[in-house]
Amino acid sequence: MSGGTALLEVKNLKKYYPVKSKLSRKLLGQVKAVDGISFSIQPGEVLGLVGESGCGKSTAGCTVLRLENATSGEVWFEGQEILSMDKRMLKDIRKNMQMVFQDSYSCMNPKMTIQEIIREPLVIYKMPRREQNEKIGRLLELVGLTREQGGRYPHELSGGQRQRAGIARALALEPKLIIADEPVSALDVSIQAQIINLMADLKKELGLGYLFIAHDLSVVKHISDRIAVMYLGKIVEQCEKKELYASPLHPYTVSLLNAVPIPDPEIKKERILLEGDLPSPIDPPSGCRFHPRCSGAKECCRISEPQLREVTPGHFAACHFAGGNVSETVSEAVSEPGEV
Amino acid sequence: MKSYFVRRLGVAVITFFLASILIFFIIQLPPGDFVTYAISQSGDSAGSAQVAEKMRQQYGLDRPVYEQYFRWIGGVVRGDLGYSFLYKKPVMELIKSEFLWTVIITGISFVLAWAAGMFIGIYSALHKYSIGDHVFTFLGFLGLSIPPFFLALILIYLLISSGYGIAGGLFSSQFVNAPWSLEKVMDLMKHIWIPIAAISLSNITEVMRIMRGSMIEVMSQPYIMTARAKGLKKHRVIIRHAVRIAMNPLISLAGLLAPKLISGIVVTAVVLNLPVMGPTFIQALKSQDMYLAGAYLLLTVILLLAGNLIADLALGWSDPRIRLDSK
Amino acid sequence: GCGSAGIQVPERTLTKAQDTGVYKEAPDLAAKVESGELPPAEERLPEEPYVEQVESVGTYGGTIRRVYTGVSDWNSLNYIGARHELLVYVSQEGVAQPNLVESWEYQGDDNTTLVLKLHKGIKWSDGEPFTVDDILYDLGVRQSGNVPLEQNGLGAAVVSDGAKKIDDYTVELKLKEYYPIEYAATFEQPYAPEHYLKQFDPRYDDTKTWEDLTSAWCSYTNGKGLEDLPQLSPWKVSSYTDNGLIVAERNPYYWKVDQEGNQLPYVDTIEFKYVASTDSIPAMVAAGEIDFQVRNMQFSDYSYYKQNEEAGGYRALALSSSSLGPCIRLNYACEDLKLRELFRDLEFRKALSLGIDREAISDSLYFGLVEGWGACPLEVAPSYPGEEYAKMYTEYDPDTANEILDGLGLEDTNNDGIREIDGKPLTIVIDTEDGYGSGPVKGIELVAEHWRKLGIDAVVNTIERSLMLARWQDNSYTAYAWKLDGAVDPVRFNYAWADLSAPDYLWHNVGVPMQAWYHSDGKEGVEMPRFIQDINAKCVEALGATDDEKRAGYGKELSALVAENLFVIPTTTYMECGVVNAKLKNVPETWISGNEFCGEKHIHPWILYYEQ
Amino acid sequence: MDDNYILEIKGLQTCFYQEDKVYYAVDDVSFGIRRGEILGIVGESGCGKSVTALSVLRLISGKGKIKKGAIEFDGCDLTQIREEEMRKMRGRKIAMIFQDPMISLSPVYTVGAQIQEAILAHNKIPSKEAWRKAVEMLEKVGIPSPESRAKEYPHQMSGGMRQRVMIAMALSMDPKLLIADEPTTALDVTIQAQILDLIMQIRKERQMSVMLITHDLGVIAETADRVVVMYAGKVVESADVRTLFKNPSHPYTLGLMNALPRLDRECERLYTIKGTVPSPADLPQGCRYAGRCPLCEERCLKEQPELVKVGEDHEAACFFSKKTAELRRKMAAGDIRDSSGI
Amino acid sequence: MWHRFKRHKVGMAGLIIFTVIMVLLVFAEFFAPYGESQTTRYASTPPQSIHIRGEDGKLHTPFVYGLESEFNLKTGEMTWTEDTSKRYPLKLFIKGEPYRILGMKFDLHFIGAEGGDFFLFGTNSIGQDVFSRVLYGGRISIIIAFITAVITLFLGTLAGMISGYFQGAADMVIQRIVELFLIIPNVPLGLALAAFLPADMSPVILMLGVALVLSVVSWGNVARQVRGKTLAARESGYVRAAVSMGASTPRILFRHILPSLNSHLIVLATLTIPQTILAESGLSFLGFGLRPPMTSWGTLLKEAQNFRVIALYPWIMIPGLAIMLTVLSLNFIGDALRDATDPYSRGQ
Ligand SMILES: Nc1ncnc2c1ncn2[C@@H]1O[C@H](COP(=O)(O)OP(=O)(O)OP(=O)(O)O)[C@@H](O)[C@H]1O
Ligand SMILES: Nc1ncnc2c1ncn2[C@@H]1O[C@H](COP(=O)(O)OP(=O)(O)OP(=O)(O)O)[C@@H](O)[C@H]1O
Ligand SMILES: [Mg+2]
Ligand SMILES: [Mg+2]
Ligand code: NI
Repeated sequence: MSGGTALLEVKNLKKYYPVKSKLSRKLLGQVKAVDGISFSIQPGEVLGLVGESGCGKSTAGCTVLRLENATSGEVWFEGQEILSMDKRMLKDIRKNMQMVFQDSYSCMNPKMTIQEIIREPLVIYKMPRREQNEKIGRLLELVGLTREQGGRYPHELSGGQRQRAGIARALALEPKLIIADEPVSALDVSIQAQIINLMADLKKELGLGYLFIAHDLSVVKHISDRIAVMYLGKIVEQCEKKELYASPLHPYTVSLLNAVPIPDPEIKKERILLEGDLPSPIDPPSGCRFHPRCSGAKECCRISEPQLREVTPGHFAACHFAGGNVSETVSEAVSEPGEV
Repeated sequence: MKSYFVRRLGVAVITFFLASILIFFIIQLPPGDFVTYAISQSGDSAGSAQVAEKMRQQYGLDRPVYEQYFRWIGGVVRGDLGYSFLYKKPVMELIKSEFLWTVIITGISFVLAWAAGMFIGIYSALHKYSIGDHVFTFLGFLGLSIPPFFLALILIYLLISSGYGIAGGLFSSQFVNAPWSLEKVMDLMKHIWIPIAAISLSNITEVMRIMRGSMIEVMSQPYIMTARAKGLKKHRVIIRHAVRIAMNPLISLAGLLAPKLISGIVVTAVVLNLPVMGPTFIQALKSQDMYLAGAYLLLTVILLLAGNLIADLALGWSDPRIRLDSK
Repeated sequence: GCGSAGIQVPERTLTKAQDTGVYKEAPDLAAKVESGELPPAEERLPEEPYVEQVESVGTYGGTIRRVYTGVSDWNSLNYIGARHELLVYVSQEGVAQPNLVESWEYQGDDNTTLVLKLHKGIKWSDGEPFTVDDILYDLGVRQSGNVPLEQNGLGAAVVSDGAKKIDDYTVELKLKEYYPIEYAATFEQPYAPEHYLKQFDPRYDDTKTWEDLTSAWCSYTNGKGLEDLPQLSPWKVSSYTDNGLIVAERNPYYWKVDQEGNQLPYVDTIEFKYVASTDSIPAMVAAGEIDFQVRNMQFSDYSYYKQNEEAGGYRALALSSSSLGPCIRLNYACEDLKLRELFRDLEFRKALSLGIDREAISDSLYFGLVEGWGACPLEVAPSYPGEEYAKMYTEYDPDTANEILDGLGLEDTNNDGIREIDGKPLTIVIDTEDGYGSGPVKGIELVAEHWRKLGIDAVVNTIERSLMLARWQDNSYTAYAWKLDGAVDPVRFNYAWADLSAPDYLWHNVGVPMQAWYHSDGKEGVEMPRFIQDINAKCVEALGATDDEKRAGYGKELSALVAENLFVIPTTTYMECGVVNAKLKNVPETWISGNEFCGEKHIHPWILYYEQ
Repeated sequence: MDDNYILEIKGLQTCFYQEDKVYYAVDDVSFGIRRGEILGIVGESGCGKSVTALSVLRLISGKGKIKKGAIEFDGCDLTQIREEEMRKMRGRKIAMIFQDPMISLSPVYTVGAQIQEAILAHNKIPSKEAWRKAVEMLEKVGIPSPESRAKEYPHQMSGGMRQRVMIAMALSMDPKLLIADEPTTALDVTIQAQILDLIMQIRKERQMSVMLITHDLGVIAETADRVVVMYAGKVVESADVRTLFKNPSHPYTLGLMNALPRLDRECERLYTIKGTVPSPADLPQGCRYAGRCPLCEERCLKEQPELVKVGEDHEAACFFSKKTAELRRKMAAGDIRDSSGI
Repeated sequence: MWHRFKRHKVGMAGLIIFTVIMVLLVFAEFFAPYGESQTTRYASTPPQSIHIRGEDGKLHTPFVYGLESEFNLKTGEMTWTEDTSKRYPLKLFIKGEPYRILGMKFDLHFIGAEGGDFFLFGTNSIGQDVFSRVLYGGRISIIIAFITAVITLFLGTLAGMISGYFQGAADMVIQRIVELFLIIPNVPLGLALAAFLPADMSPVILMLGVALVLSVVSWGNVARQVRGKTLAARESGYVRAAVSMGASTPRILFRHILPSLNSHLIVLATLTIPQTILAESGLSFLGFGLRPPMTSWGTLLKEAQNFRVIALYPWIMIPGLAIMLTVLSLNFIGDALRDATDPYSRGQ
């Protein structure tokens, strides 16, 4: 990975939540929500971050923005380390790094109109009033909202419109990086398409970098340049988009790809269902964290934890069997969707 | 759970001591002391300063304030609430039976008020904006602007003018000192409903309003729909699923109710002549009978702290999310 | 009889029995005699019991139900006769009459030796004889200072160790100065059951402490100890609960009989029900739960009582009081020197008095039943100085009042409706209590309102009585309102009408600084205004007079001085109200009520009986 | 009535009253579910899918009301029977899984107790036995160590598990018809796959009919036998699942299908349907889709198209259903990026 | 917001009633026929009836008759008879008792009986006009209630928000302080203050003092509730969003968290006001509080709280009705305000 020129560089980021029993305040353990992840985003690049619910994607996003205090690690934004920065400087950084939140509804103050919500960052960074109005007008237009809609309250908009407003807010300060936390997961397909298109357009027009978080690989596919797959607090695979869809190396990626329903009744594919739920991040499985759910797990998987390694150039995976010795079942499964 | 309890108890103990200092300080604030009171009461030809000095010595009122405090709190810790100057007997002995009656009367009143309040609240929520709902809301706010003792007074007036012939109190005088018997119980019944009615009537409003709001909120929750979709009987849906959860805000309110057990009845008790702690407390304050007043206030504090603790525990019991929420 | 405002006051004097016949007694006592629990009546009664001349001879039985307002309301017991028996009585004219003390005699040039002779054969309620030892014991303990007992009255007047027991019924007391015997006719009880108290006395039993003795004696409170403490009164407390019911039962040894030889009292028991506030009394009256009560009743309820007489089965009483309605007492030693000077100016006091619309007070609060009255004794009193004093400065004349105030240079310079003194608003804060000492607060509010019309910023400060005392003690008050006791015998109530009390006697008229001045012969404190000095001087003279005639003469002069100098700013006469069960007999139509005559005791409750 | 159908909805109209306005959330909807069939209902958010489902169970709350129409279930009209009978129907005959598993379970009872309660509401069996059955059901829906899990509260479970509890609860009463209202919308793809698999499996085991509501055509394609497409309170198309995907006859269906990002196909931009669903409070006079439709013509703005047969077991409510096929071809060629393109 | 408020019918009714009450109270001097504590010679008269038909059977402009009282010694009844020989016509804008506003003297009153007395609500035991006192007393009560509500809500909200937002040590300290304030017993506090404060304090200071004392004992409760709400709001998405944009803490507290509290605060305010009005009477009962000539609804109601009033002079209880009317209208306004500020109810 390249050094100083990266827009965002995350090194070995960890975020543990202490778990205390509410009544006794006794430390029960730690949720290792993010357990040592590293990635980087170049200017104008989109990194898709996918993974099951609860694997730590949002936490990673928040920690990068210092909305949560990281347990350890480094986050470099344009050559400046964020995590150790003092509050005043942080404000300047935040101007360049904005977030679109997972739940567009709850992240907007229900008592403010859309315009006021978009105005908020402009006020914080003390833009003159007149310019504010102008800017809001432009932003609304940019994300495809009318002035009239701007005067409404969040609950008076549809989910898609709200999500657009959220994007407008994030764009208000002309940031260089947007962290989009599952911006479409809760939306209808039709609206989902609008948002993805919008974000792709903005990327092209404004040269934004994105960290695009999602749990659905089919969604990420349309916008990302590179994709990182997370499982239980760790990145298990990371590579160029095409590469990932063509030849996923980690069995988890494979099952993730497999789980996406294909809107064509003619294709009746054999499902490899993941058994069970995501294990508890308080007490992650030993060895490879995926091994209890992995159909190709071997003895070694239970004992030693695979490191993220560059299996083929630019393609990183954390599986003992990635690369040369991928197990049979896995490769079979991979070939399925490719046939169509 | 256990350690939480111990911790809370620890904090409560510290609060208790701080409160005791505060209480002692406030009781001591008015100029003069019990002796001043005793003298002011002894008619127009009063005792001499010499007697006053003697009395102060006897009661330890001539000591520095902090010393008086430590003597008092030391006693309290050992379970001795001190000595009432006015009644010339240990405070403990004095308030025992009054405390019992206080708790009985207000306890019953609160139970009734809460039962009625909850019932009306549930009714109002289920029949939102119906005539019944409006009527109850209106009456509720009326209740809010009439203090309970005024209600008691009006009640007594109505009773007397209709010839009921009971002017308050808990017993007719022939039964006051009589041993318990069926007649005495009957006599008690004839009297006790009056304060209970007055106190409960004026306590219904709050419960009713909270219950209504809470019920309306809960009734629109999806799990109520789930319960109905299961084919449960209507009353079962309402009671087991809706009320059970809607009661939650009332539980914290109930925590604050404990001190009200004593304080909620003070003025009503004066008007209705009840053998409860309130009037004694007022009397103790006025006469600067500080240990008696202090004991009363300490009791209130203990009830407040205990009430809050129990309410928190009850909240944990009633809503399992609170118990194990790791956030 | 004598009367004031057309009110009949009955005379009740005691005469000794002429012949000792066979006594009759209450059935319950008779039963006890039968069973041997009690000795027969002849043995219980003195050889020559007092005979009470009753209007109608009664029958035994029944209960008188009353209320009391808590432990500090011990006079409630006293006033009905469930505690304390007086050494002597005073008549309506303030003349002493024998009771426990059969006769008395002053000896020596300055009348400082008092020989008391007790009525022979009186027994305590436990059957022990009452002797002079009981008096000596009381005085001894009282003066030892070991037990916090009031040091006033006879107890304070006697020189310690100056008492000489002549025989069981005769004692010779050495007095510090002349002390008229009738002063002992109020609340105090300068005797105690020695035979009983000895067992708590550390001097007799070294396992006991003075605290034990105090609590058994319970001089300040009528606590549980009263159940055991022997009494000489017609009824004796038999069961006591704090803030509950107090029951007093007939004293089997009570030493008075009616003209037919029936041992008194007629009524079996007295019950006192505790009320936390006097506000609950009207309901109880209407419900017929009170049989006889004057104490603790508010006159403002009179109309209500009267209208409900029939329903409640009682008779409502409107009684003239032996006190005058609340008077405003200005602080002549006020810390604010300007005000002090002003208060000491008779003209100013005149303006204040003329500015009160007394008729409005009477109409509003007393249904017109009281009249404007100067700082002057009642007509019935021997020391009544005459109509001109009774009516002095009591007409409502705001014009003259304003003129006087203008004349004093008290002008409303900033046109805010309030006169200024030295640039500051002329403010008089009147301390009152919402109880019985100040009379109805509404009355004071009326006075204040009337004064405000004169441009005086009068503020009514209603506070607890003990706070009033505290403010009085550190001289931070401006004025306070208090009823004027002793409108029948001002000399006896000289603490209110004059001020001779030492500064260590608390709660008296003119305040600590002037008392200190008076008693230090001008070395300390604040000088008394001339007119108070005159009043005091006159009072000293009156006190020295042993002859009734002379004393009345001095009393008149004293009263005249008080009235013309407006020692206090007077308002009206005063009324009390009460209720009495319609079936209770031997209750006079009306009488003069009040502390001076020990309240209800004045009509001798022990002769009341229920009509069968 | 066709005995093949377990449920037939005929001309259902459900309306809501707001202040003085009335609006129809479901407006003249008719369709049927055959025995043992999985019927998919698709449509954008707010188009009346849930209201239709709730109407079947007569659980419309608040100011809503079934205005017209018949709902025939196993030979009896659910709109006509008494509430008590309806209550007995619920759960026992028709069970429902709600949209949001996170909040559809009571937070204060253990999941076991909630299932047990459902069983006891319809069976007179000892509560011990009901508990045993509840545990059994949990096991059946694939919850590991069901004995101990049954004693847990909903908040102690993950979303997927809660949804499985909901299913277990619904199945515990052994209903003939299961209404699953967006059972997977709130879940992530891997768990979605699990749940759908579970439903299919159970359907097979018990010969149960399922009404599967979703807005995700992918889900429909993988699970449903037949599909009803709803738009703004109306059925716009209904067909066999294969027919529908092969030959969609309503432009809305087509739009939905195209808007879906697909793993198996490459495209630069996703197709979008412009605009949003009209608010049920002010619906257009003509075809409700007219404002967003690429085929919209004069007639569409004035007249409401009826649902007409366009093929074997295939109905659509569009005047230009023929043209749709043409449109589809154009789209597949990638000429059209969104619905405003024509 | 206003146009949404307007649509709330009951709320509008409440607002109108409240405005009328406020106007009456603010210009009490003008609307009241008598002075604040002015006494007349007519004690305990019942409300006077207004006539339009005279003894002569003819119609007149509204008028009242003079009153004559008589105390019947036999029955104990005070009877008031109308002296029908004289009619006193009711006039608007009539000269009467002079009063001062800002140092200037006026004597114009809204209504009065020409040449006679007019007691709309009767008089009290010392002959003060109940109607006038309701107006004067209401003004003071409302001022005290509003000051108290403002202080209570301000302190409580601030402390609660800080406590809930910062948590940790600040929370611990503030919560313990709050607990102590909750424990402060107001009865002995009132007694102590009664003793300490100078008796001739100026009315304004006294009023402020009363308000302060009432606030001191009630802000803790508000702080508690606000803290709870803040704890929840703090975790909400929009606060997070604001943080991510670099909003300052005060901005977050006042721009985001505060508005989310306002419907709750409105409820608290509507509850605080009646409670304060009644609590004030409790204080004056202890000797700390307003003294005549000042009066308040609390003290007026206190006067009414005895047996003889209920039995014989029920019109003395009218201040209670005034309290009720105000409280109800305020509550309706509060409801409407809550609906109007609640964006969810927009357009419904
Ligand atoms: N404040 C917190 N305290 C304790 N644990 C937390 C906290 N926030 C998140 N977690 C835990 O951290 C883990 C990761 O959560 P996170 O929200 O990052 O997941 P996610 O990948 O974004 O999932 P989703 O797709 O559902 O949004 C979860 O197990 C979650 O329970
Ligand atoms: N209780 C209700 N009161 C008023 N309107 C309602 C109510 N329930 C639903 N609606 C309205 O009815 C319409 C249809 O709602 P419905 O819940 O059926 O949509 P849906 O198709 O299930 O959407 P989603 O995919 O979001 O669940 C919506 O406009 C909704 O606002
Ligand atoms: Mg997330
Ligand atoms: Mg739905
Ligand atoms: Ni005489």
